[in-house]
Amino acid sequence: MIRVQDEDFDIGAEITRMTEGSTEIGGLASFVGLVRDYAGDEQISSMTLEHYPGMTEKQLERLESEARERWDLQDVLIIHRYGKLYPGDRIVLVITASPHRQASLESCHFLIDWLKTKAPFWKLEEKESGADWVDARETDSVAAGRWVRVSDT
Amino acid sequence: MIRVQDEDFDIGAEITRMTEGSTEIGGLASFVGLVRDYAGDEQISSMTLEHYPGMTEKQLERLESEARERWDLQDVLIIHRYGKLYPGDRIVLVITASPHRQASLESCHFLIDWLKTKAPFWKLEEKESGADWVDARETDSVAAGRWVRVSDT
Amino acid sequence: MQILYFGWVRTRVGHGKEELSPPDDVGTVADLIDWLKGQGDGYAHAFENAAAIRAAVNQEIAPHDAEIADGDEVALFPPMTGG
Amino acid sequence: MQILYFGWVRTRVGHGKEELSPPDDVGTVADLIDWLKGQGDGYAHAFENAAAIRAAVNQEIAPHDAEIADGDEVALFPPMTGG
Repeated sequence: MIRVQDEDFDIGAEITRMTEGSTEIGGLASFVGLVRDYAGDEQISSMTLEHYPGMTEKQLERLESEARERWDLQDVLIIHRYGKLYPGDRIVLVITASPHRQASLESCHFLIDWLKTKAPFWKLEEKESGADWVDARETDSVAAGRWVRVSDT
Repeated sequence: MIRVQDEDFDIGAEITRMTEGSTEIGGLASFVGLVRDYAGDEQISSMTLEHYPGMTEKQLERLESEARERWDLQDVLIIHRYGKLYPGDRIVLVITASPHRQASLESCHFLIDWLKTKAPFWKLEEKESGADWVDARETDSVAAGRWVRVSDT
Repeated sequence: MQILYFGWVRTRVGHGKEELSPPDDVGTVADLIDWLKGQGDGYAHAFENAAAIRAAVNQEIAPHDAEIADGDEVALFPPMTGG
Repeated sequence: MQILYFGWVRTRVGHGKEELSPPDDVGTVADLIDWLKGQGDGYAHAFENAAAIRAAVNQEIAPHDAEIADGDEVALFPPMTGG
């Protein structure tokens, strides 16, 4: 399941909802991304996430399908927030549940790596020196590239 | 922080405790292991975790130190239960928090892989056909071995 | 043709969305970027480095040589920074 | 010497802990396993395949050639299955 929203989310509630009553999940991996209070050497006061409504949902659904195709997963949840966020705020949540721990860990890592370069979000950081769009980082492309399968190239 | 206990744990509460008030955590990864209701083709009715009190705590502390040495981590939590558990019950929780997502994801994966082969726990499964000790799996040794550094060998 | 801008492309252009009718010889994303560059100072600034621009056609990631036609929704933006 | 057994080593031996005084020529974990094998049917069964046994000396993982002495806490068990 995917959700794109401006509201915050409750990680514990989401994990409980996903595991409650299930006796077949062996491993559940999750990742939460949060707003940090600095960028480089500069303090940031807020971060505004812009996104492409319509395309965002499609891309996240595509990522979920890709993960389900590659790994044996019982459940996938991706929540991505947009709008104005402050240091300490949660930005993104990925949870994957599988009978097997490696499948849950790898698929969670895969999803967050691909989100970085394939989810249509752009981040505007407000700092003392003004507002700056966050540049895509080379290291994120490299991390995402690790998951490209030879058959896809 | 490490905890060895027979009681259940609350993942949401642990994550909240770890992130509350922090504006420096960029990524928080977690893994929960649960009891599944089957082993091979057989239904299991319960799983009893035996451990080596004293050594268990030492080994988990060693694993935490090793993770903190290898990655830039703000916080680490390992909770491992012992005693009689039933399908759907939580067994183990690993949470790692870092300024950087890769560090949190990798260290969480590392800890759960090493726990499998380096934490002194043994599992007795009760099935229709009787009680059986769970064998260590070759795949777990391979997974743990991926994290051995050349300098350690 | 519906055109959308995001990130610094949007702030340089000055707005996020517009309906435009490029001339007939604008047949690809690359042609569109090239044509937009001549539409004013903001556009010139936004599209000065075409290689830095990513595109989606009808909400699907598309390369610069992707064909575009009347009625398409074309989005132009910097590399995505999700997660 | 305090000796502890876990997992199927414990269930085969029949108890989890005992105080033993092995003879002087038992100087390593391997010697101890070999000596225990002769202490009765349960022991013989538990230690029939020495290669399957893992050990800890004073709560630290130890190889079979690790030296042991009076006063040590020695644990013998199958490969660990944590997590």
